[in-house]
Parts: sequence; C-alpha cells; structure tokens
Amino acid sequence: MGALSWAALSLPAKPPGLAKASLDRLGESGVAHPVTAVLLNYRGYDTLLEVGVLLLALAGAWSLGRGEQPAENPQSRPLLLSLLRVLLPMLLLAAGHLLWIGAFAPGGAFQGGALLGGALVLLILGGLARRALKRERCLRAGLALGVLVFAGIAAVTMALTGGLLQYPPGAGGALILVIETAAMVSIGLALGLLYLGGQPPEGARRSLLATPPDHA
Amino acid sequence: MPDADYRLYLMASAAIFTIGFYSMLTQAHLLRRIMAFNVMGCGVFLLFITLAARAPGPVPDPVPHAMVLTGIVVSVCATGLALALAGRVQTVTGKTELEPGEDAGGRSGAAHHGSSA
Amino acid sequence: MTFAWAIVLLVLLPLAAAALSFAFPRRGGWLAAGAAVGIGVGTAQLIRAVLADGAQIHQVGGWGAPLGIDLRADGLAVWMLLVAGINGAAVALYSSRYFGMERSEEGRHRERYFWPLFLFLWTALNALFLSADIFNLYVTLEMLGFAAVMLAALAGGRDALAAAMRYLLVSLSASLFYLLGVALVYGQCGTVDLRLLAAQAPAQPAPWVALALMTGGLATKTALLPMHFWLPPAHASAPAPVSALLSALVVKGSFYILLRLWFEAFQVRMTPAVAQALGALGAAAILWGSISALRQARLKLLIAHSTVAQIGYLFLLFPRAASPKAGFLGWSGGLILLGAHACAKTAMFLTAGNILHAVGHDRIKDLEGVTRGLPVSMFAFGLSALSLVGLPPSGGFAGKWLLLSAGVAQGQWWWIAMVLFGSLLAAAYVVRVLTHAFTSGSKPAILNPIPPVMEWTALVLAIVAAGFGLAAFWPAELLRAGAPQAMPFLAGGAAP
Amino acid sequence: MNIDGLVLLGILLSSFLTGVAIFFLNEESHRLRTWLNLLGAGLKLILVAALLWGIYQGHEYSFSIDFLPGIPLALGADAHSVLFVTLSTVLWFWTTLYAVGYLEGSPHRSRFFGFFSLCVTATTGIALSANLVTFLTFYELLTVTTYPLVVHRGTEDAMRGGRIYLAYTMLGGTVLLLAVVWLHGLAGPIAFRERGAIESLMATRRGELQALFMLFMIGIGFKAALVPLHGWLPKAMVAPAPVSALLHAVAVVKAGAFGIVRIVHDVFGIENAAKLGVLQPLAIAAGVTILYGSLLALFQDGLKKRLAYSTVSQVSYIVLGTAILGPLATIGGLVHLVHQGLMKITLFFGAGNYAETLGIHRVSEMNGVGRRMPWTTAAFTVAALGMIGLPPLAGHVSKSYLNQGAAAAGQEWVAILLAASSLLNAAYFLPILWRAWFMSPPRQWPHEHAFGRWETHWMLLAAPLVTAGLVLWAGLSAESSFSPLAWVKLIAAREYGP
Repeated sequence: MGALSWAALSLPAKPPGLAKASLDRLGESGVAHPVTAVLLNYRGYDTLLEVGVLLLALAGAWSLGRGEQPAENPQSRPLLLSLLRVLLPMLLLAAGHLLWIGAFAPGGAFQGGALLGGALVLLILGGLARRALKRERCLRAGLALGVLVFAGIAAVTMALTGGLLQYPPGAGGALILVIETAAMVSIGLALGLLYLGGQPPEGARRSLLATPPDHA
Repeated sequence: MPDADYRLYLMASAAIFTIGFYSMLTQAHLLRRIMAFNVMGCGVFLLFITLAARAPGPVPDPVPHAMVLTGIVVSVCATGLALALAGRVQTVTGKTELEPGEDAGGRSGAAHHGSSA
Repeated sequence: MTFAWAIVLLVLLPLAAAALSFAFPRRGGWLAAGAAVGIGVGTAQLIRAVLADGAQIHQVGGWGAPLGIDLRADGLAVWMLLVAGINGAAVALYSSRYFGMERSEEGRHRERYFWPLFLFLWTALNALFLSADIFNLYVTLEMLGFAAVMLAALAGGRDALAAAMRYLLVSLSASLFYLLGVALVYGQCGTVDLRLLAAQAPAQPAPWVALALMTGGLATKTALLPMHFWLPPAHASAPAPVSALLSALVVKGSFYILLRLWFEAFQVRMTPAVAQALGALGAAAILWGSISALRQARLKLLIAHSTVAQIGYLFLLFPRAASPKAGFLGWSGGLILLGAHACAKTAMFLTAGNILHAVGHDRIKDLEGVTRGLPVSMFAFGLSALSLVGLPPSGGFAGKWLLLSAGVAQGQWWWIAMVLFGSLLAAAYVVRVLTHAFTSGSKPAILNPIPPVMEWTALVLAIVAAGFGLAAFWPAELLRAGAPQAMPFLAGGAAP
Repeated sequence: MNIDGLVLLGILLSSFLTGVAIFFLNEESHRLRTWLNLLGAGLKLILVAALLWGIYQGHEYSFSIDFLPGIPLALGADAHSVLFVTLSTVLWFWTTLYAVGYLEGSPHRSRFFGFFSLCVTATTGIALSANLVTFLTFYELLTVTTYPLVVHRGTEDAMRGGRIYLAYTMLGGTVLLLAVVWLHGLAGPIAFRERGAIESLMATRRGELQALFMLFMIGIGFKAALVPLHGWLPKAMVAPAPVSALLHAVAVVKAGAFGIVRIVHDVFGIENAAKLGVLQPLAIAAGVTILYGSLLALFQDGLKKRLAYSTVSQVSYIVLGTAILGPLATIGGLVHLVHQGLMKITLFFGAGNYAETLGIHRVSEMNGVGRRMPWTTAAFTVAALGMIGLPPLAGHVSKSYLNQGAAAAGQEWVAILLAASSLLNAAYFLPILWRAWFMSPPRQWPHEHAFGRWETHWMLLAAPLVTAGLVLWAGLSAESSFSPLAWVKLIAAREYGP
C-alpha cells in the first residue's frame, strides 16, 4: 500500500491528460457530452467489446444450468405489487430519459440499461415475469441484439468510410442513438437476468444441474 | 479542486484497494471474497476519478470517466458471474468455501470421469 | 484497407457469431465453422500485408491515439493470430464431435454453451493480439478471462466447479492489478497507447509501480511460478477441447501483453536485473512443473503441469531477448517455442480426451494396451511429445535452438544448462506415459469408439508441432517484419 | 542445390514414404505390406546405385532447403556419405527380407515395419547430411524411431530396456546439441568439409575447441557405445532379432561410429584434432572399450548378449582407427565400418534363426546345432572367423591396416591391444563354433518350429547367406578397385591432402 500511495502521490498535479483533446474535438463526435463521446465514439471500440463482455457473462451464467424459481405466487406479496405499480412506469421513463439525454448530459445506455435491469429484477421478484421468462427464444434474441447491432454498424461504417466505427460526417449522432438503444435493451435484459444466477427456470421441471452429478 | 483533497483521495484509493486485496487473500467465504473483489474495484475506480479531477478547467477529464464506466460494467458482469458460479459450487459441494490447497489431482481418475469426459 | 477488413473478419465476425450462437443455440457448430473460415482468410491477408509492407496501423473511429484506440498488426501480432487460428480451428473441428458423443440432456446443454463461449474466447484473443492500447487490452483480457473460466466450468462436476471458482477469483484480482497499473500509467503519461508510451519513456516512480502491478497481474494470469497454483486443477478438470484452449492459447494472451509492455511501451525499464528476475522465475517454473508432472498419476494433470513448465520456457525469452547481443535470436526463439507449445499441447489434450472417453479413465499406470486401441491418438501424443521435448525437426527444437544460440552468444551458460535439463525432464515425463501405453496388457482396451475426426484432428496438429521446425526460418522472418521499429534493441541480433 | 540433388531426396523419401504408407495399412494385409517393404528397399537400392554411377560419371549431388534461420537442411554425397549410405542401404534390403520372415504371424507388424522404414530414413539421413545441424536432426530422429522397435514386444522387460535405451541416447543427444550450438556460436553454420571446418579458430580458441571435441565425443559416444557410455546396448537386446541386427550393424551403433568419423574428419579435421592433442585420449578410450567389451563378452551365456558386448568392442576399432593420425590407420578404421557391419549382421541373423527355428537363446544350448542347421551355421562361422581376424576374411583386412597404421604412428601399444583383442575374440567365438559343429545335438531342441523344405524359412536363410558372402567378398577382393577398401583409400587420400 505504501508503494501504491507513494506512486499515486508522485503523479503530476497538472496532468498531460486527454481532457483538452476530447473537448476540442467534441464537435466532430456527433454528441455534446464528452463522456458519451469517449464511450461511443473516441473509444467506441472498447464499448463494443464491453457489450460483448456483458453478453458473455450472461451466457456464462446460463451455462451453469437453470437458475432459481421466482416467487410462486405474486398475490402473496401485496406490498411489492403495489410498489411495482408505481415504480415500473417511472423506471421505464427514467431509462428512456437517460438514454436520450446521454447525448448532452450525464447518462446513456449503461445508466438506462441499469434502470431497466432493476425494473426486470423487480418484476421477477414480484413473480410477474414468469411468462416472459419462458419465452427463451425472445430473451436470447434481445440479449444478442446489442452486440449484433453494434457490430453491424461497425461493419457498415467500415464499408462507408473505410474506418472501423468511423461515422460518416453528420450521421454520428443518429448512429450512436441506434447503438445505444439496442445496447440499452440488451444491457437491461442481461443485468436483470443475471439476477437469476442461471438460465430461467423451466416450468415445473427441476433444474438441470441442480442435483450434484453422481460421484461413484 | 484544492491540492490537499486530491491527495487524500489518492491515498484513499490505495487504501481501499489494499483492504480489498487483503480480504481477498484472507477470507474464505466465497461471498466475502466476491465482495473483496468489488472493494478492490472501487479502489481502482476511485483512482481513475481522482485522476480525472486533476484536469485544468471546470470540466473533468472525460476519458477516465468513460474508462470507469467500462470498468464498472465489467465488474458488475464479473460479480454476477461469480455469484452464479459460487451458487453452483454451493449446490454441488454443499460448501461456501474452497478447500484450501484443493487439487483436483487428489482424486482418482475414475471418479472424475463422469464429469469431464 | 487490407487491415481494416481483416479486423472485420478477425474481431467483428467471431463476435457476431458468438452473439448469434447464443441466440440460435442449435447452430453453434456452423457459426463457428463460418467464423473459422473468416478468421483464416483474415489472418492470411494480414500476414501477406505485414510481410509486404511491415506493421499495419488502424485508427478506430478515425481519431488516432491518444484520443482514440489504435489497432496494430505487426509480425508478433500476426504470429499470435496464426497460432490462435490454427489451434482454434482444430479445437472447433474436434468439438464438433466431442460434445455430441454424450447423448444426454447434459451433453446437449454443454454443446449449446460451448460454442458461444468458445467464439467469445476466440474474439477476445484476436482483439487482444491486435490491440495497441493498454486499456483496450484490459477489456479484451477480461473477455478472455470470463470465457476461459466459464468454459472450464462447463464440465460441471465438483472438481471442475471448484477449480473454475478459484480460477475466476484469481483472474479477477489479477485483472484489477492490471487495471490499477493502467490508471497509474494514464495518470503519469496521459495516454494509454503502447507506441506513444514508448516514445515518452518517463523516469518517475509511478510507472515503475504501475509496471510492477501490471506484471504481477499478468504473470498470475499466465500462471508463472509461484502464481501457477490455479492452473493444473482448472486445466485438468475441464472438458478436453477446453483444456486444450486454456493451455495452448489463454495463458499466452496475458504473456503477449507482458511482451508488449516490457519490450515496447516500457522498454527503457527492461534492465538486465528485471530480465534475469523474470527468467529466473521461468527457470524455477521449468523445474517445478516438470518434476511435478513426473509425479502425476493422471494423464490430464500431467499435461497441465507440463504447461506450467513450458510457460517457464517462455519467460526465458526475457533475459535472452533483452540483450543488445543476439536479442532477436532469443525473441524469435521464445515465440517459435510459444507456437510449437500451443500446437503440441492442444494435440496432447485432445489425445487425452480421446483416451479418457475411450477407456473411461486417464490413470497413467492403467493405460496398458492403449496404443493398440487408439494407434492414431497415441501416435499424435508421441509426435507432440517430440516437440515438447524439443527434438529436431519439431517446432520445439527450433525454438530451443534459437534460445540456446542466444545464450551462447551472450555467454549465459547457466541458462543453457537450464534449457537442456528441462528437455531431459520433459523427455522423462512423456516417456513415462508412452511406456505404460506401449506395454501390452491384458485389459480390455477400448470401451467406447472414438469418432475418427477427433483422432485425426489431434494427429494433424501434432504433425504441425513436430514438423514446423522444418520451416522455422519463416516465423523468424515474420517476427522480424514490423518489429525493429518498435523494439530497437531486438534488431541487435541479426540472423546468424 | 541442383536437379541431381533430388536423387538424395529420393533416397530419403523411398523409405520415408514407405514407412508412412505402411502405418496406414491394415494389420491383415500381409502381402501388400511385404511388397511395399521390398519395393521401398529395392527402390532405395536402385537410387543409391544411380548415385554411385552418377558420382563415377563426375556428377555432383547436393540438396538443401531453408530450415533454421540462416542454417539450411542440407544433403550431400561426399566420399564418407557414399560409403555409409551404400552400406546401410545394402544391409537394409536384406534386413527387411529377414524381418518379414522373422515376424511372420506376430502382432503389430504395420507399426513395426513403419518404424523400421523410418529408422532407415534417419540412418541414410545421417549418412547424407552435409552440415552439422542436419546431422543432429537425423541423429535425434534415429533415437526416436528406434525406440518403438526396441520396445516392440511390449513386455515389462522390453519397456525397461527401452527406457534405458532412451535415457542413454537422450542424454547423448542433449550433450551433442550443446556441442553443436556452442560450435555454431563460435564459428557460424558448420558445413562438413574435408580436413575440417574450424581452421580459423585454431589459433585463438584452442581451449574451447578441446572442450568441444570432448563434448562431441561424449554426445556421440553414447550411440557408439564407448565405455562407460555403452550400458544401453546389452539392455536393448530385448528387441526382436532383426532390430538387434539393425541397431548393431546398420543404424544406431554404426551411426555413432560414423558420427565420430565425421566429427574428427570433416568438422575438426584429423590434423587439426592432432594439433589440439585430443586424439590420444580418444584412442585410449577406444582401446579400453575394445578390451572391456571383449572381456565381458567372454562371460555371457546369452548368445545375443555375447554378440552385444562383441559389438561394443568391435565398433571401437573404427574409433581407434580414426583416433590414430596417419592414412593407414584411418583406412583400417573406416573400412571396419563396412566390415564390422557385414559380419555383425550375419551373426545376428544367425542368432535370430537359432531362436526362431529351435528356440535357442543361450550358447550352452547350441550343441550340435550345425548339424540341424548347416547353412545358417556356416554363415555364422564365416562371420565369427572374420571377427577374430582370420585371413582372408574381411576382419583381417581391417585389423592389418590398423596394425600398420599404429606402427607408422609410433603407437606400439595398439599392436599389443589388437593381439589381445583377437585372442579374446577367439576365446568367445571358437567355443560357440566348437559346440555347434562338433558336439552332439540334444534329443529335443528347446522350442522347435518346422519350416518345410529348408532348415528354416527361406527369407531367414537368404539374408545371412548373402551377408556372409559379402564378408568373404570384402576380404577376398579387398585389393580390387571395386571394394570397400578401395573406396576407403580414396577417402583417406582426400582427408590427408596431397
């Protein structure tokens, strides 16, 4: 810790950071908020891989087998249900708002996705998502959406401008919004579904790997 | 930001990271170790944020902020994954700790076969 | 333009294939096949471009470092891509039958999740080798780590889950050490681009600490002694194709970043003391890994411990290459050894998978008569053993020859003795297996038939490992392409 | 590299491809396998004949491809190569024939003949190597390809023998690798050259060269079975008879002896080696080996073991001849490379026939075997008498040149040594012959097989008769212009220069 603090303290107080450069070129980036510009434009490639990491983490969790059964009977939790009635619309609205203002104020796909994820967790807790959770194909498609849209746009920009994630002049803002929307859906789904600790449970059937494999 | 504050945050980030790492080494319960990982992560993110705050002018350096956002998402994924895995370990072994010095090699090949073939 | 499209083929294609194979779990095998073909084309194009025009740079988003991320393909990067491509393709082919052998719900489950995880792993490796940005490297490193851990857990048993859990915790902590280092570097230098860092060469204490943190984290992920403890259980308890990926490729990802840090971004700090220290750990790993490999009762564990020893060889690259005299010999020797080890180790693990499935266990002392039942697999094992021991004309020999030549040129006799002694130890542990397998026993040899594809994949890879020393001049040429600019002191050792 | 050089590649491929093809054969396709074997061996024979003819016509042969950075994989056909490649190819053909007969009906024949062919590929590779790294490559390949042959039977004994074999040869290979790398570090790539390739270092690097010479001799000495590095040879006797014949007469030991000749002649140069003062220790090591091997052979009851120790002793004649400065000794040593090969392979064929036909493994069981198997025993007798050095057989020629060479070099002790060795040879061979011809056979042989009209399988009989004939020929026509001796004289003339 000593060495670490010493090293940290020795860092120059007036740093040679990229603050100026990123602000100077903000105009070219298609968004007005510098953090979003870094995330989706200057260092958009990081974010592309990161959306991949999120899907990977979810696939990894699902590979462990089926997760826990959500609450049996939603009616047994009246308090949660009444809370959800108020909270859910607000969460969805807030998520959409965060996504939209990400272009010029703190916010964006991750923040919005986190709220969506929270909403999903609440739904699961309330036992309201059981039917949705059974539609595994849709869930899988929704989860993969972010990566596919992002990678697709990266490939398209390559074809249009010859540069990976190099947006055509003027199209940056719109493309970023498309990416962010798709990413937000996937992020929300992934974060919410990670809560299950595995693949969504399958009706009455016992989860696949829940019983310890037979060790002779 | 006044100079003194900024140093305080630097030292705090180093301290948080060290505390996290110490727990990672000494704690046995998987949940605690996963939390220790998150504490370590917080130390790193704090360092990034502090470094961003050094930038001259009213707006902090956005690059470390973006990096922290990326880092947080990764660490959330890692936590989710680790929790799922720890849950599975508990289901299968009935324990919430890893046996110290556990080596899969200790077991005979035949008993192992069922799971890895 | 070549490079730009190669990125699409090498990174975006497998990434999209990974997402698609998650969305359409039944199509995983075909998606992987498509990705493999694309990666093959991309790698070939890139190799041609690098050999013709030297290092290639692509500025993602058109921004350019330091604001944007630069991707770069030089000799080292494309060599790693090639090694990953060959082994990845072989593992994909093998896996197309491996998971199907088990006709149970459990087997189908594994197969469904193997493909997306595998494709993410391949994406991560390709992205890692192409990245010239230490923060972007962090992201790829995490992707690699997650995919590796979850693949290791895929076997699902008690051992595999415990080993994967340990692996995950180690891997995550190590990544944070790396990330902390990245933060300090950015704080000091204001950039995370490898080449810009190399140009700055700052002398303050922070980069030293950063470098120590990053090296510690990466060495842990590479399983360098004494941070190797997690590797043998994780590699040995995973399904065979996964063991192959972990040993052949995953540990090399973090090793590659170490090379980039020490020989490029912070080359000014590559003092003889650092080089000797890393080399000494490597030497210790050779001894420890080989001796414990000798003592293993199970084949997969033996192979996993052998990985620990072979990783030790890779670290001998540091003292050999970090010398103005004959540095390039050590550099190319270590990297050729890396490729040879990858192919040989994949072949060995695939063979072990065949044996495990065919005879129902992998206890070395009960392998009597296996050569009779699985001649092709055992032949593959023997050939890959040639490379592991370093007998000519294998790739292992070519690598060791170059390392030894560098050692002679630098007058480092102690290290030469180490390399030679390690070869003898390797011979001892592979012969132990061969001895038991060749002994004609009375036991019923084969319980389950093995699909020919699985045997032949292992054999082809073993032939590559045992034969590519015959063309060792070619990787040396490739590694020279694009290297000298970034790594001036590697130019010191012209080919003899 | 030239078009003619493809002949060299062809010589290697003729057995390599045969070997690979045989691996793929079904265990049951005996006939096809036999044809493939004989085809490969025959093709190799034809190609070597073409090579000899071409050299006679004044063609030069070389072949090289890129290998390690800066070091090619190079084949050539100089005088040394031709001597060894001809020997091994001729003996190969007959050993293959013999092995086909010997292994009839035993399991794993595809594996056996596959490695058998790869083994000759490695041996001819050693013969044709034109530089040190190529030599090292084939030298190690020989180790690898012979191991499966040694352990072929798969018994506990075989595995132990194989382990010991591998331990010795791997250790030797490692020492050799060290020597090769070190010498490359000093002198750059080393291509074999008459009179040596290290002239430039003679003045400045004397100490290092001496150390290097010692390393080379130790590294190769393992395969050449120089005492005390010979331990593997008797242990490797667990292998089937054709393999023993191969190890002793054609491939491993012979490759070791050839390697020593190569290093002394074409890497160091015999005159340079003499100047370094390293020849005398080598001569002494060879002398010790000659006596030690003969002495131990005396006490072996197992026939193959006795032959094994005899090999330890006889191969060092070659080393001894190489270690004495002067053309006559060089000729004696080199020609023994051929002569010992012919004689020893005949002896092993004989031993194999006794074991296979009558179940005889010990000298003490050989009473009267000459009456039961006169042809085999006749061949065995010719070879044994040749070993003792009886004129006009091949062994006599070698020994007389060695004697003269030693006298010319002023090394009188060699004459005494050779006389003692001849006496010992007689002491361990003559009792065998006496038993075989003059003692009465037992009522029942240990384990008799019937083979139809000949005393044994015709393939088992043809090979020793032919090689025994060659022993006679090499001795009788030694002074003609188409004999091993004539060729060896040519080598010596070049080695010592005008």
